[in-house]
Amino acid sequence: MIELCGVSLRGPVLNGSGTFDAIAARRAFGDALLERFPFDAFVSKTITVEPRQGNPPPRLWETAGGLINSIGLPNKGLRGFIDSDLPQLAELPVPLIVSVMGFSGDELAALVAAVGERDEVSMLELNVSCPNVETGLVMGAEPAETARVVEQVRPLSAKPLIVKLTPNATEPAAVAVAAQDAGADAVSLVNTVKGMAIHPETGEPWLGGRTGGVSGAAIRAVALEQVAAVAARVEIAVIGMGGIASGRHAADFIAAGASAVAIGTESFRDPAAGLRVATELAELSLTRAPRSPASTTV
Amino acid sequence: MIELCGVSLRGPVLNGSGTFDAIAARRAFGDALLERFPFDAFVSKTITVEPRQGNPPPRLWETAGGLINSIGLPNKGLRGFIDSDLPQLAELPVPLIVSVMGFSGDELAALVAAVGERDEVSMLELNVSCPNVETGLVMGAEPAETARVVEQVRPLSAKPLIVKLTPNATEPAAVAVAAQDAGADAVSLVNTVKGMAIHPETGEPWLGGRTGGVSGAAIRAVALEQVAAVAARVEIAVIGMGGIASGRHAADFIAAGASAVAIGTESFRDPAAGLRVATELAELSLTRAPRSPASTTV
Amino acid sequence: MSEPRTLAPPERRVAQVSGVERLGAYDLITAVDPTGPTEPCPGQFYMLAADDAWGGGEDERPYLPRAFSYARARVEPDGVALSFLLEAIGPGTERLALLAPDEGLALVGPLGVGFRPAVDGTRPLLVGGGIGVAPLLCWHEELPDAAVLLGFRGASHAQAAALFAGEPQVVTDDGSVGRQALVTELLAAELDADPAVTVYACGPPAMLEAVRALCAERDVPAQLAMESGMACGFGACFGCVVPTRDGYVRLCVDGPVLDSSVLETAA
Amino acid sequence: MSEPRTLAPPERRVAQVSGVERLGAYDLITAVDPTGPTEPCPGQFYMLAADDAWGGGEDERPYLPRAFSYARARVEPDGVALSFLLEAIGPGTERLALLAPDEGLALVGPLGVGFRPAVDGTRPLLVGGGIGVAPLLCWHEELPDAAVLLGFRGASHAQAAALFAGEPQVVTDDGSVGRQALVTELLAAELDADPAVTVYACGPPAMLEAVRALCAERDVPAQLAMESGMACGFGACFGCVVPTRDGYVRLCVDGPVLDSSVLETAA
Ligand SMILES: Cc1cc2nc3c(=O)[nH]c(=O)nc-3n(C[C@H](O)[C@H](O)[C@H](O)COP(=O)(O)OP(=O)(O)OC[C@H]3O[C@@H](n4cnc5c(N)ncnc54)[C@H](O)[C@@H]3O)c2cc1C
Ligand SMILES: Cc1cc2nc3c(=O)[nH]c(=O)nc-3n(C[C@H](O)[C@H](O)[C@H](O)COP(=O)(O)OP(=O)(O)OC[C@H]3O[C@@H](n4cnc5c(N)ncnc54)[C@H](O)[C@@H]3O)c2cc1C
Ligand SMILES: Cc1cc2nc3c(=O)[nH]c(=O)nc-3n(C[C@H](O)[C@H](O)[C@H](O)COP(=O)(O)O)c2cc1C
Ligand SMILES: Cc1cc2nc3c(=O)[nH]c(=O)nc-3n(C[C@H](O)[C@H](O)[C@H](O)COP(=O)(O)O)c2cc1C
Ligand code: FES
Ligand code: FES
Repeated sequence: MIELCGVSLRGPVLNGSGTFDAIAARRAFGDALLERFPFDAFVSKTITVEPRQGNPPPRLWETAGGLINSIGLPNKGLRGFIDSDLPQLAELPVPLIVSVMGFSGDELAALVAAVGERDEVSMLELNVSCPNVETGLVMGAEPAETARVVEQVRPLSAKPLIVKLTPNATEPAAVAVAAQDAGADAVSLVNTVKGMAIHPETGEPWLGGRTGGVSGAAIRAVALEQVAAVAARVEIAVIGMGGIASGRHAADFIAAGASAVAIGTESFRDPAAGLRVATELAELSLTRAPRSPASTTV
Repeated sequence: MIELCGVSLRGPVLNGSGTFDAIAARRAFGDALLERFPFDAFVSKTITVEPRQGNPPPRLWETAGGLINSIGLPNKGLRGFIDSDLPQLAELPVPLIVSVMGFSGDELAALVAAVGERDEVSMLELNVSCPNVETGLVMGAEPAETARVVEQVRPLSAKPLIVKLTPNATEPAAVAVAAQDAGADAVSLVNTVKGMAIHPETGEPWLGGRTGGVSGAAIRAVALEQVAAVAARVEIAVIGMGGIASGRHAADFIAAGASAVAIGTESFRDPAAGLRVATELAELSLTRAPRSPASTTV
Repeated sequence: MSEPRTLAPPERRVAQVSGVERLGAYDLITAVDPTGPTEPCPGQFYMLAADDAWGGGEDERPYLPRAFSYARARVEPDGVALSFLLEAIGPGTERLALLAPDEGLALVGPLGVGFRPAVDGTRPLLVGGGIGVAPLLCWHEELPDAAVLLGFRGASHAQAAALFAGEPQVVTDDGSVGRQALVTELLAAELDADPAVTVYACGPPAMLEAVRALCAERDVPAQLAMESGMACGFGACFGCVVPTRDGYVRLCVDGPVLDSSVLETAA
Repeated sequence: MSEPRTLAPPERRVAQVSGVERLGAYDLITAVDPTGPTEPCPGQFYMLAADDAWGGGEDERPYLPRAFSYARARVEPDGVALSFLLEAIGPGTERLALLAPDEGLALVGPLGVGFRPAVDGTRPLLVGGGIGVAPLLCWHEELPDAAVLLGFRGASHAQAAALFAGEPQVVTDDGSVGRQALVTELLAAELDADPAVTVYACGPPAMLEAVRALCAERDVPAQLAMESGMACGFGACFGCVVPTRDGYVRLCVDGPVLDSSVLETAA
């Protein structure tokens, strides 16, 4: 068991928001998914106040050891999420973290207030880092912007608040410090790294959304550096992610100062990646002692 | 032939600074290197005023489709470069671009003045983007800082001035605009993306310099996005690089707005990569028309 | 709701390649899946990757697994022998085409929803174009009396027709096998002769659009096994959407077989 | 300056694997290089990569080529047959160990500077540890009378000793072949008996440091074939430096064979 922001988790392996749809996965895998649920806490796909269709296809491009996505945050909107998704997510065997994103401080506030009062929800994650929607960059790339929104939403819920950082910033550690000082309980990083692909035949952007975000093994070293830089500057918990695909990768992020880790793209290669990483990490922990006090056993 | 900042080049394929040592390569390959020289212009490794030993080893770490380096700009210093390297570089069959970096505006000025007056030198590249040396981040990540140093050195040489941008900035396009407005003749990007690796046994940073810069295929999509964003904002020539390994990659950067491209890490896999890219690009150009006016034939 | 969907184990597992057969332009790869379900539904697919050296091809790819309809499933003593028909068109399919017996084939599946039964009072009609014949093979085993119409680029591709029992009608773009015609011309003739059919089609996008239009004109029900770029195959990435009358749907969980009536028209 | 350095063609080329031989813990891979120089200098190395599927192993590696001393070079009708002795310890060497005859082996080389002639008035003495025996093989062919001292972990590794002509002295860490001893113990005994030698050594860092110290104490000249992580192999990346009395030197252009007198002491 570990404790993350006061919430007990059976282990330190989460999913990255938007990289595992537990409801769809249950259609594909049935209840076996719940019996062997791959994560120690489940992070929902980011929701917004209004429903969104997302970006036009194509939405994916494979790179060397990575994936560019330009999904565009399709979701049912706040009401649809609460009415139809939340009851199903409540059936998962692990605590639920809901990721929210607003196009203004007020929208974020509405989301935090509405989601934060639900008993099914253990924590909230503020996505201020999505590179696909313009506001993401503005809010999450500047310390002052981040501080402003976190201060605005902090009083609206007693639940732990995680701020998800974008890697597309000159100094993510400064943004993390701003989030901490404004009352965040944890930061998670990295979101996807801005990227682009050109259509092999036309020379035009391949992705329907023109640009997208790179994830997977290709960004692991970049993520690790940012996690280390952030962890060196903040006291709050750091949730590390970016290309983690093995227990050793998870151990590397923990050595860099993360208290927990999240699996994103690797789940696309193996839906049980979370479980595998947790098992490998547990084996490694016997040999390599964790250095981060936040990750100690309770 | 193409024209880059008024200098005629036999083609658009350069090397990335610090990724090809023509003097050492000539020791390994002999004069065959000159007969089949892989680049259309040669960019020197970045030099500084004082000689530097560089970072302690290990200096390299391989990632998924990429390489992290923490070389630390070893070089003979301005005097050593002019006395012992320049005469040898002058024997190369292509124009010479000298990359310089200073730890202050005054150091940069000294370098630009001294190198800029040499007839052997066709252009200068200001490295304000090296992630391994602290000043790099400060100068190249902020538009105002970049403007300040470019304004300071611009009057000191009539030679074309290329400003090399770092990808580790919230908005590289804003830095590019600042460089252009301060008098730069071109921008080149990207330099390496900050990254880190953990020693598998100790949990400590692997690299002697603790962090390093990621290059190679892993960063291509990221570089392409930044090149497109920069090219959309500036009028001056853009030299694109980051993971280019084939003519199609080069064509992608040109489609994104680059006037020329540079090969870095791919030369480590094949010393003739520059030639191969040029040949493949020429074949492709017959089918895919270049869209960037700056890259037109003279 | 009784969808034709066999559940998949929630994890990647490794099957052992037992056979590799070259069929003109295609390869038929068979691997024994030790622990997966024995009865996938025709039209379902698996996400495949070579267990070793999945990478280092063109552009340092592949990295993600690739989607393949299963073409055959046979229960054997040590598992289900799954066969996939594949066309090597890029780094992923090229690596798979290099698989040799005893190598590991990593897979997740079966995934998605397969072909639904024919509408009452209609006879099934199978229409395949190129590599799109793959999912029709196992579906034809369940509907041995169904007529089969196949179109290929030329003789090398048309060798895949030999995998079908009975006498499929075959046409080619170059006339090297059968008539020189599009498979949709065969379909139009069949529909004109007797429109009381349920059409099952799989093939390139232009062919599927033509099938959709032909069927829509005549109010003939059609089920189309479609393709789109996929990263995960189980609804995780939202990458594989196609536009429908109800908005974007994820082809990997709501398809790959879609009822043609839900599709938007090309126009 | 007549360095033992055969120039390399300035490009990557593809040799064809002609032989793959398992030698206990090691593999001996032979490939025919169609256009490279026929006479590399012992101690020089090549940068190698599998021409296909160089990637997709552990951590989605390898990506860069790997450095290998050549162990043998034989002129054949269609090129030079180059042999490399390799130990699979990570994704790069594992992929190379999977090479099968007729596959392509991409290479750049020969690179670096090889072993220099023995100092006048001394006899050559070859000292190898583990996989470090590789460059000593071709050097021994040029110095057939030189004594050879080899150390291995155990019997499986010691099979590589059979590649040497004559009677090399072999010791192992576990005593399974020869005495249970370190090869440096053999060296110390030889030096005590007759210090008029030039030592040529290749092996793990700790062994090389012990060789250096033993020779330094006795003023015996020693040439050490060293290793360090390399990205390019031809001086381009500045990644492979080792500390010497003259500062950092790039092992790929100034080595891999260094005169032990230039090395800094471990302390
Ligand atoms: C449900 C389903 C079932 C399928 N069944 C079969 C089958 O039975 N047999 C079969 O042979 N195929 C089948 N396919 C298609 C198969 O999945 C693709 O052919 C395969 O994914 C191609 O991978 P590749 O690496 O070989 O080619 P890629 O290089 O991935 O090229 C495939 C196409 O993707 C695009 N593309 C090119 N580069 C990239 C990139 N970097 N990132 C993203 N897209 C790119 C281009 O449009 C290209 O034509 C099926 C697909 C689906 C969705
Ligand atoms: C001049 C020279 C000659 C050589 N000759 C031979 C020879 O004849 N035969 C032979 O078998 N070997 C030889 N080697 C060693 C050989 O090059 C290495 O064993 C090989 O590069 C290992 O690659 P790998 O991918 O298998 O292992 P890697 O995973 O690269 O591991 C090798 C070592 O590198 C470090 N490492 C681990 N992960 C990484 C990473 N991601 N990035 C960077 N470093 C990492 C660790 O210290 C590890 O022990 C020679 C090396 C040199 C420099
Ligand atoms: C297809 C896809 C969709 C994503 N959607 C979201 C999202 O809705 N909200 C969010 O905060 N992050 C989203 N992410 C980012 C991931 O949560 C994660 O931060 C990133 O992918 C890096 O981790 P990875 O390399 O392990 O995938 C998405 C990533 C991918 C690949
Ligand atoms: C080993 C190494 C050393 C480098 N040294 C320098 C340097 O001295 N100056 C500089 O401006 N860029 C330097 N770079 C950055 C490259 O010039 C280039 O911008 C970067 O590697 C991206 O291109 P690539 O992915 O093709 O390698 C170096 C890169 C590498 C890999
Ligand atoms: S392929 Fe990922 S959602 Fe369909
Ligand atoms: S390996 Fe690149 S300089 Fe030596």
